[in-house]
Amino acid sequence: GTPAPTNSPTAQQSPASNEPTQDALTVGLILVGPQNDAGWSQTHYEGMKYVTQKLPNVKLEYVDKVNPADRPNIKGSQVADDLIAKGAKLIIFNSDDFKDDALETAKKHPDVPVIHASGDYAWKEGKNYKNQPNLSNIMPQMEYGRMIAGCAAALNTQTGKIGFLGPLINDETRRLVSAAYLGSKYCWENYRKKSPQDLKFKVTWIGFWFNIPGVTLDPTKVADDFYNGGYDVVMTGIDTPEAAVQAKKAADAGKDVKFLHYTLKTGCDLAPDICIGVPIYNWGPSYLEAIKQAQSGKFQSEFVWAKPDWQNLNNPDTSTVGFVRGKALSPENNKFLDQFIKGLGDGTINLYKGSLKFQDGTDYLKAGETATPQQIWYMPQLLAGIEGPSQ
Amino acid sequence: MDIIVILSTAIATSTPLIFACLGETITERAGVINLSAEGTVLMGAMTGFALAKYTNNLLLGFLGAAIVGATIAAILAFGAITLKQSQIAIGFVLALLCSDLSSFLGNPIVRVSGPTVPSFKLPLLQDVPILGQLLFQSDLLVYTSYLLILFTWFYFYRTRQGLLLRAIGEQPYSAFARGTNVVLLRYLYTLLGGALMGVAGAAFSLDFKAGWSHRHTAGYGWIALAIVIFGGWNPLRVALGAYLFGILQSLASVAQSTIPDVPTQVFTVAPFALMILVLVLTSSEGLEQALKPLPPSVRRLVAQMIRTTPPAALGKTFEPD
Amino acid sequence: MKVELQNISKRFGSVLANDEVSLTVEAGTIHGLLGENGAGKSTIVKIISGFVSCDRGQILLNSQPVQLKTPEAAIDAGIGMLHQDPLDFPALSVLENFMLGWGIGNGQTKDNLSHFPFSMLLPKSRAARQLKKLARQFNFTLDIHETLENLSVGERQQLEILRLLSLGVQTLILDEPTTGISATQKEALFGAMKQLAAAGKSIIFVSHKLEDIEVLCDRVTVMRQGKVVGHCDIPQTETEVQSIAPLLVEMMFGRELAQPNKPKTAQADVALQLNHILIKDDRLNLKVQHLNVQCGEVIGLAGLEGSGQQLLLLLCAGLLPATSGTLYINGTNMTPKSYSDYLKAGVGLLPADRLQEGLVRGLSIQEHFILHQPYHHWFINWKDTLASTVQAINLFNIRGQPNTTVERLSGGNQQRTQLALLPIPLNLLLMEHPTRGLDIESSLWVWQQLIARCQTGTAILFTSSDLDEMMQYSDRIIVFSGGNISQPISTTELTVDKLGQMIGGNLN
Amino acid sequence: MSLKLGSFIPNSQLKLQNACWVIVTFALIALIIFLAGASPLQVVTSLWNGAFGTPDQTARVFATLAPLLLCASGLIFTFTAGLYNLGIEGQITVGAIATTFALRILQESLPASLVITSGIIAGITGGVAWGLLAGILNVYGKVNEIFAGLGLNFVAQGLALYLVFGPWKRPGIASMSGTELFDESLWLPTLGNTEATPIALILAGLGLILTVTVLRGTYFGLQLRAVGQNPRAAYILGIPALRQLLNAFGICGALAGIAGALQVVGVFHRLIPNISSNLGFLALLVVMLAGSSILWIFPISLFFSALNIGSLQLPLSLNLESSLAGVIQGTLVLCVLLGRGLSKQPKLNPKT
Ligand SMILES: Nc1ncnc2c1ncn2[C@@H]1O[C@H](COP(=O)(O)OP(=O)(O)OP(=O)(O)O)[C@@H](O)[C@H]1O
Ligand SMILES: Nc1ncnc2c1ncn2[C@@H]1O[C@H](COP(=O)(O)OP(=O)(O)OP(=O)(O)O)[C@@H](O)[C@H]1O
Ligand SMILES: [Mg+2]
Ligand SMILES: [Mg+2]
Repeated sequence: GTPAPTNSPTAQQSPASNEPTQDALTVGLILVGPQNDAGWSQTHYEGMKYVTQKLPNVKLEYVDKVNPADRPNIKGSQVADDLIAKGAKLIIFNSDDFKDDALETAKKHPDVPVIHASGDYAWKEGKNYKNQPNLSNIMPQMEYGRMIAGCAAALNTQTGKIGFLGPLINDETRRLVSAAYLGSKYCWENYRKKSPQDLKFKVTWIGFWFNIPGVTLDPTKVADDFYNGGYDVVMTGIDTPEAAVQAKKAADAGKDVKFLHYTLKTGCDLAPDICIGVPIYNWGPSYLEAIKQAQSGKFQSEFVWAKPDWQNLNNPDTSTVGFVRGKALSPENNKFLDQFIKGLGDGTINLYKGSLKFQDGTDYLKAGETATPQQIWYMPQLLAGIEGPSQ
Repeated sequence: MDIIVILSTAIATSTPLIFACLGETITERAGVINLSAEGTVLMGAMTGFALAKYTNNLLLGFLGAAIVGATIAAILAFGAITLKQSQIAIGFVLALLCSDLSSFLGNPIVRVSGPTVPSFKLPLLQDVPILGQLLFQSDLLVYTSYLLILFTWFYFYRTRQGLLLRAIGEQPYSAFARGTNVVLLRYLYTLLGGALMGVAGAAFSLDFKAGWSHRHTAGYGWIALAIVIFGGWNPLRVALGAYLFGILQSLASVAQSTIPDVPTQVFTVAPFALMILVLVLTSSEGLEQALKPLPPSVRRLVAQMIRTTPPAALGKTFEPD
Repeated sequence: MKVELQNISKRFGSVLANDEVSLTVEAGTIHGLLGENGAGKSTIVKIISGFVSCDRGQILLNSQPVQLKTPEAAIDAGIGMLHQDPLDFPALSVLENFMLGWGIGNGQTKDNLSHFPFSMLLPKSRAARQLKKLARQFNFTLDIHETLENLSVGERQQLEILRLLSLGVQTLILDEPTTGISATQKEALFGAMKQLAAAGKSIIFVSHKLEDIEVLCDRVTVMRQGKVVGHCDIPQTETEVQSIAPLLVEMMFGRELAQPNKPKTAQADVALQLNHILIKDDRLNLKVQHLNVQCGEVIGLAGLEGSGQQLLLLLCAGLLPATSGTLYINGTNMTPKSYSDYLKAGVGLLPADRLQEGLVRGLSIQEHFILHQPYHHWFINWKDTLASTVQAINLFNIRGQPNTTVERLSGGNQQRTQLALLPIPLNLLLMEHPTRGLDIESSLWVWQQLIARCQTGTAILFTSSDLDEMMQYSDRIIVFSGGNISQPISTTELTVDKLGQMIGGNLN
Repeated sequence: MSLKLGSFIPNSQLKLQNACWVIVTFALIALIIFLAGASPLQVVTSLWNGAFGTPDQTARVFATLAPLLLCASGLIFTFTAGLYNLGIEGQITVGAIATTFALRILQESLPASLVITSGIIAGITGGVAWGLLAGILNVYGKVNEIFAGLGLNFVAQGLALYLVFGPWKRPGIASMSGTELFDESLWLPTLGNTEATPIALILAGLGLILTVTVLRGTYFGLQLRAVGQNPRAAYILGIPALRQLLNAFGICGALAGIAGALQVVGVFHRLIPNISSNLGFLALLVVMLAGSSILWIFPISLFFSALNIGSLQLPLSLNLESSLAGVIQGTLVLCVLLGRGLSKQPKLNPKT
């Protein structure tokens, strides 16, 4: 296959055959959650598995659950030190929370390429650029995955009420929730032919990527509240599967509810019958690209905002963002979704186009205006029409 | 959103806490503090889930969790009752040890899907206006917890064995002098309480937070300990405390959209602040003074309802001879 | 029921509490058990009631050997005991206390209960009926719903006796039951015991008090240092009883005791002055219009336990604030001052409960002396304090080493330690039951020390339940009854009988 | 109670028995490891390599040792006063919050060394305040210190979360990764390129020495013991019992506050929600294990921090869950506590 097309000027097309001429390389992967979390961390782990399959001379060392709850008093940078001491020649941090650690590691080990999945320190045009030659950022354009998910949600809701189980509030999550809303609104108006006033789209933030009793809201409760409150479709942005688990319970109890999972392609498995779909990450191609560069000594600091392969959204070798459809999606709705994806891919549908307003009524985009990458990445507020706090 | 719906969710999802809190209440009423609640609930959740998954039998899952809970309690009982070591120290160590042990042993079953308690609406009762929707449209585990609350209360205050249970927590030497086998009963109730805490864990992993992951129920054990005190060792009030906690949690998510200016932490911290406040209010001398003017019979009733004096022998070792 | 003990021995660590004790209690008799402190009386009756298990020996009931390893077994066998320290449940109600223990074992109370599952339930109404009936029978008044902690010691003891009777015990053991109950209650109690004995029950009555033994018992066993010294029958007539008393004393202590004498010690200066004092407690309002205590004077505070004497002591010690009124010590107004100011003003308190209030378990004698020194430095000089501790230990004849922790001392030596800790000089010394739990010899020694202090001007206020002690050592006595207090009366104007009547409520 | 720190008389027989129990414990742990499908020997090597394999790791062991020693020293005061100060986690947290607060407002206006010093002093103040709060609830509110402490831990945690996610969040982001990093000039100087800061170690050492001196040699220490054994009797003896109880809470809070400050200026260089890193609870285990032998605090703390740091190697080299370290610590303390009880057994059942 071919590696992911990216919007980075340095991205190169190169043959994907396994070239034994390249040096053996140990990659140290630092995961914020458990390697088998059926979510975010597992997608990274599987992405690296993909790389080691493609490049047998690449060895993977990983440490999971690197977060202050699971490993108190351990910092990501310390784990990186240990991995480097064990021979890792390239380090990947997989969470937004590691931005300081990634920078610290890159500074402390200038000869070790450091990849921070999510984050913007390597983005020259971004707000937080740090001139660190061995630090890169990689992030798929999940906003499109979210738009598709939002559309699927709007196609399936009977009550016109969509719930979003949000993690914590930051630029990334605001971006993704807004994207989901844009997708929902579009499909609600254009395919369901209904008035946007009749669409309720509500986000409840639990405060972290997973539940910590006494610290975060309980996602189980939040999901229950959604389902009991008439939100018959809930999409989730957290790492843990409460939305699915509670949907299953509600469905078993006779409620007509459905859910959308997040991140991993097997996300529907918990309750296949009521699963609408899963927007998924596919880190493999981007990681493969970066690691090949490192092997050939050509690693450079870059900001990779990797695009989906619109021709074949779920192609594991080319598309960094995908959407796995669930059983609950009817053939008719499948057709609408195909239309929507096609439109996004060929540019006939551009949802980042004005006029759009923020929650507080100020302009996000004036009529006819198209969002810049910075406007998309740094989303200071949720969009008008979304219920739930922005800050 | 419909207030009944919020309340019914809050009540149902408080079920694991009900089990844990009642387990702790029974243990403490017998004079033993089981500070290991945090670890016990985690171990119960882990083993309950693993067993139910591999045997595909929910009952076995709950049974296994109960046995694990009782086993942990047995270690505490042996150390505290037989070896007469500090209950606090042993319980605390067990809390930390079992938390880590659950992560260590439960690693292979993280985030796999497993069986869950099916929902079951109680025939007839579910149709009672308001109450039906509030209480009787969940599952058997929830109904069991209602019965457990009532039974525990009845047992404490209306049966001979219950009177003995309170007696050994108040004055073990006096109870011994009246022919009670204090050591045996303390073992029994500590194990029973531990078993209930184990079941609480399974109630999480097989029902209300279905599944298992590292530190799956972290925090709830400490919360249960706090609620028991809030409840003044009275099963009804303890249950009320657990429900209140559930309702506050629900309110937190409701409040996020209705009053976004209030930080979420206010609601998550509120139960603890509330617990401390209640403790201060009810254990202070001022309360006694305030009750003074009431006629004695009323005063006794009120005092019993708001009393937060712990069982007199709570945490103390019993050394006859 | 006939109770026979054969060669019972029990060792606690290094103490042989019972050494080959044998005695027989015939059915239908009241058997006294007499002995100095620590003689082993409580231990032997605890063994009979299964509370403590013996190391060796045998117990026979109606000539059948029995194993009484637990209280349950003893209750089954029909033995009930009223313990020296009340073993009840202050947090529970009177009725609950009454029921607690019903239905344990195979005793007859179990049989007359209804069948399972109702036997699981608390038999509240039946218990209430039975309690009321028994209370009427013995002329006790008890509010069955009251929480026990609101009852006086005497009332709690009454309840316990009624409870034992409700269990249908055949043998009743009472370990020093007469402390803390009123004269009328005592009469009722003794009447009841005689009634029970007449009904064929055997009763074991443990006491220090010769008079009680003399009026109540048919036969008495005297113990000393864990051994039985002898038995004797109590004669029926008054004169014969008079003649047996010296014999019993000699058996208890191994010799006759010298009579104490107290020289006059009161001086002219006023050590303590109380004006219009009102003290409020949960259960009492105590009013003291006016009281002057001279330096060197000894004031006895008489009354039933809980009549307000302790409140007055705590007030004078600075441990309990008065609701209103003023208090002067050596002319200084101490009313608004704190406890530490009282200490500086030369006030000393000798609490009755030595290991709960007076001494700190786990700390050695030396450490107690260090804590007692007014210190001026940060650091402790262990060497110097050791020397002064050794001195004090020798002076007060404490059997212990400087590094002995106080809980390892015997009761008498704990009391000596407490006395040794009292600072010199002292203006006001407040004592609760200074000789409670001490044998007569130790009591004499303690009072010698106290009198010596009075001679240097220390005023003493003390409570005691022993009327003889009160008459012997006080200059004046104040009688407390239910929050009312009498005028201080000089002991020369009093007799023990008059004092007893006043304590019973007749203050004028 | 097994935790009377009162007796300083060395009891060699008891020590020997303790040693036996430690051996039994290790056998038990070896069994657990074996059952988990690994070789105990490999685990030991892996832990050792993880703790002392590289200078970085060794430095980390000592960086963890410092706050652990401080907390353990603080806990000795509260244990001596008869208190189970489970609220120590919250005291660390509030100390760290106070330090962060001081650093935030002073960093622009004062020279770095002064800012750090004020930060540490602020940490002490914060720790003392939180310790005294638990103390006041305990002494005047009659709230059991265990529950007051646990409750206040949650409140402190909530406060930290509120600040990290609210007023002190980084621009545009609220995340568990904490507040903005402080300028490098505000980081405690380290040994070489590692994370061990000599200042932290010196502070910890001073803390321990101070603790031992105060408890063994001063009137205050003796008074604290008396209060710990029996507050009522101590008061009647003339000791200001309530004040000394509050002092114990305050001193423990102060030492925990320093630990919190060090977590900010020496380790994380920012405030994170779990800034206490469970070090307070770990210190409780340390003190329980040490029992009455205060000086054992040092080797035990060292051992525990080595275990904690070394445990990172378990998943790396043996594919084992690193929570094994916690299992080892817990089992060790549990067995020693039970062992202490067992060795006392014969005395309780005198032979006839
Ligand atoms: N549980 C115990 N542990 C150790 N020693 C004990 C215990 N109980 C009693 N002793 C010791 O046994 C001896 C006998 O005590 P016992 O209580 O039987 O005396 P007593 O005759 O009842 O005295 P008193 O008149 O003071 O009640 C005393 O030396 C006492 O210290
Ligand atoms: N808790 C204890 N721990 C260790 N030894 C004790 C304890 N209690 C009592 N002893 C030992 O028992 C002995 C007897 O104590 P006890 O109080 O019974 O003496 P006693 O016979 O009542 O003497 P006294 O007449 O002085 O009161 C003491 O000397 C002491 O060595
Ligand atoms: Mg006695
Ligand atoms: Mg004695």
